[in-house]
Amino acid sequence: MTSEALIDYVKGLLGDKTKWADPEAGDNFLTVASEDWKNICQTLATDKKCSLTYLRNFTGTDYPEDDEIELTAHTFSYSEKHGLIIKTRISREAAVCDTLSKIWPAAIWYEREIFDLLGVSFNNHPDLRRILMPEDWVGHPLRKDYKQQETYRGIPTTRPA
Amino acid sequence: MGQLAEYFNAIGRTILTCSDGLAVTFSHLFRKPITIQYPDRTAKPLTEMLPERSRGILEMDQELCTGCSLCSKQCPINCITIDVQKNAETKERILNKFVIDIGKCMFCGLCVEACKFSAIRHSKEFEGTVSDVNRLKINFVEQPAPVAKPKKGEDPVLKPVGSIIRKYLADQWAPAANKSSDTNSGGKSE
Amino acid sequence: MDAMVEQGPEGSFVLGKVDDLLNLARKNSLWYMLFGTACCAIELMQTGGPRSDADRFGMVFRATPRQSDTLILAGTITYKMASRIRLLYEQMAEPKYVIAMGSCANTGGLFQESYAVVNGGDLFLPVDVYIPGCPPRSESLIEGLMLIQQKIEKEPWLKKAWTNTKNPKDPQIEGLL
Amino acid sequence: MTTVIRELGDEQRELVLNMGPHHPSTHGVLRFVLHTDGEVMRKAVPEIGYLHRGLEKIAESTTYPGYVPYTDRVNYLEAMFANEAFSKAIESLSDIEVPERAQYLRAIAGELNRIASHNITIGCITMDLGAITPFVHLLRERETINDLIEALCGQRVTHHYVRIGGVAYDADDNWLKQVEKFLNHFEAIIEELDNLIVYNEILVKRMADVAVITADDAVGFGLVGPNLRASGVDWDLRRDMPYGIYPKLDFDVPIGAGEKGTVGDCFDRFVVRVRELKQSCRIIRQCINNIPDGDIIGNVSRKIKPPKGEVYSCVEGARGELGVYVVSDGTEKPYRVKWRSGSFSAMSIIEHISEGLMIADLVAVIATLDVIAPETDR
Repeated sequence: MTSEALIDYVKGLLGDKTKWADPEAGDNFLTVASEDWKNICQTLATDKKCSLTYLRNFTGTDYPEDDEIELTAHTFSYSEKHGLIIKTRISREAAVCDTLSKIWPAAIWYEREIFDLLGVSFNNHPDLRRILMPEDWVGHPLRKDYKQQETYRGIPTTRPA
Repeated sequence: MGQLAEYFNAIGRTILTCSDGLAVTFSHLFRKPITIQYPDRTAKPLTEMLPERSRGILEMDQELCTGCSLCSKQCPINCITIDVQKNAETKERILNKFVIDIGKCMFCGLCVEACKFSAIRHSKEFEGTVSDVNRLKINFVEQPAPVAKPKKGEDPVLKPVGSIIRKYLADQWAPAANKSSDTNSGGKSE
Repeated sequence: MDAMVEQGPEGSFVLGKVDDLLNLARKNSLWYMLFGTACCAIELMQTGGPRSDADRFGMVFRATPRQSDTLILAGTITYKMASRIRLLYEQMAEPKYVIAMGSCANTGGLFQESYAVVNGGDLFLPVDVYIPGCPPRSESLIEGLMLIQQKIEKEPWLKKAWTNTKNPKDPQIEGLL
Repeated sequence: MTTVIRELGDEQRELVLNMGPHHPSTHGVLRFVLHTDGEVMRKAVPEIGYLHRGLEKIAESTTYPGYVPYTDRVNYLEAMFANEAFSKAIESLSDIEVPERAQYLRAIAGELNRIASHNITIGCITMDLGAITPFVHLLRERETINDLIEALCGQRVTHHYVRIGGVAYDADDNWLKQVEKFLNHFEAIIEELDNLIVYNEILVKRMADVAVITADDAVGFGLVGPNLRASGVDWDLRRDMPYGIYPKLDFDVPIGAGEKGTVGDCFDRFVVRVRELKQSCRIIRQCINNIPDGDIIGNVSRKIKPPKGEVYSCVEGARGELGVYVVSDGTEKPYRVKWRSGSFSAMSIIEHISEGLMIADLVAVIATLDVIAPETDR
């Protein structure tokens, strides 16, 4: 399917649950509410015509001005050769979202990474713990207001002059 | 019975395929060796055998530097520190300090591409091992002097590649002259 | 006996000649640990490879810390890794030497601003020589290893072992392991 | 972590073993926690992050051209591709045209890099399974490529060659001739490799039918590149979502056929990589024959300020899709950069397929999945 055809099809499939970005600005993603996040992903992944079976990339971006964290999932279909970007926004303080790991197993590790670096926790995740940083690390580094601790286990984090 | 036959077949195949491999290995006895006998048994020093664009340790020619600090602005990791002061009487700009932290440098070449006066460049030197990491902070200004003022259309006179950096890295076991080379006298006076 | 050992600034008359003999043997069998953390590990592999052939100097890689004399910090060291490296270092038998290879191990290099990278191997290990480069060529690494050989040659090792001198460069960090 | 015996009740127990982060066959600093019952594994849990260097956070404080040398370190075995992916992202964000000669040079340098990377991979697979000779032979070939690349761009491992808008240095005819000479030599080495190791019976027995990954699993866990193709999914970004000058080139995409066992086993993953070497040689030859004259870098200002927006751009690296997601807020510095790498997904599948494997087989799995620490951790 071409990208326009896919967008039209998804619009028909999901109805008014989605909010589309400004196509004139060249954006081609759809934004969904965080409550519908899991169900819509499930629909898109299992729908015969979409069959977005491949989770290409899944990441989060911190927007402190809006007090929100944006989750972005790039999905793709090998059989249909089309891709779709799905986004949702959740608040920074109560950063909780539904897990996608039942839909795409690849999301297990992507979600662990988002949990580690951005501090978003995922409901019903099979194995939610830090993945890149040590277990006793303080803070979530990819948040924009992150400040590093001065020493870690006795090693200074800045080089003494 | 079939299993037993397969067992011996597998042994046979193993011996056959291994001897195929051994034949390849054996043929290497008659090929030209490719080891470069660094450091002393090469026809000429290795630095002369390196390709033209090879990015070795950075060096700076004080006679060409105009103190414009384009290089330090381009450096993504701020490993170049330049100190230029204006003499109040003569209105001349004096280059006090030009420190490159080789121990931090990532040899990307962005500073060299930024320099319009060919003052900073990559030498081909790669032998820079030292016993004190502070010695890798190299101050290329031995005596504070007025900055260069190149005339338009005139080609700069380049020193041979590597001739400047070599003396700074000569004695590998020497300690750093000054604990922190952030002071003005932070050169490697030897 | 202790008095005899203590004599003289350069070593003692008893242990001096034995030292020379031991140093000759140690110098020519400098076994380094096959341990790379990042980009420099590729050059470390090439050093053992056919072009550079570090075996010419008796430098052979060993896979276990128990058999190796030299720890080469080949690459970026993260905080998560630092305690592991210290553990490996403690497992090596004396006498042991540490080489910081490349900018990351020297000072943290290009990752100095990063939240996850240790700003230099000397913050938690006694580093003997520092090799500049990002990554250094395999020949640079051989030069670094040859410097360690020079160091071994002059070292009054037996005296050090006898008097149980601690390495003054060693930054002992509580709670790292 | 010390070795412990866990009681599971009903007189069942399992041994929890630690493997890595310093282990001769874990390709850099990877760590596994093995839950074993004797020699057979219940599961192997990968622990990563020992080389997490915060490359994504650093991007937020450097300029766009200043971040390009950092991309070399995303995967030091295939630095060219990371350069290219990032440059491609910025080019599509700010509509920069890349001259044709630069695209050819990118392809030549990239495929040379792919050969160099596969050399290490194939060598490591054989070394992990006990054969050291092929590794040494392939290191020798890699040195020649390193020399060629050093002559082209000045560094052996971290090239910093592909820049935003083109490439950094031009290649002269002499260099192209040297590459051709190397290809003549290397194509004979590939044939030799078949004799030396590929069909060696011991190697085949170690890898055939071990750790089969089905096509569904491979897609679900997001495997890419040779790992995906070995499972029978016919997908190559160079052919199916063409970029650069790849649409003009003629090459085959080797996929796993279950030559010695099942489709998607370790042997398929190994042999797909060996076959790719030949295709890379073919691509380079075509590029050398057709390379046009012209500029090597497009019209790029010193300060690059892409307009507000976001982009996901990916290239087919040696480990498959190497993608980068860049969010720009209209300033000189990226707002967010995220790397999507093949090794990260390849690591995540290990826990799923490890049940019932022998410990020695795990080494084969790690080696043939070609996981490498900088890509998993970034």
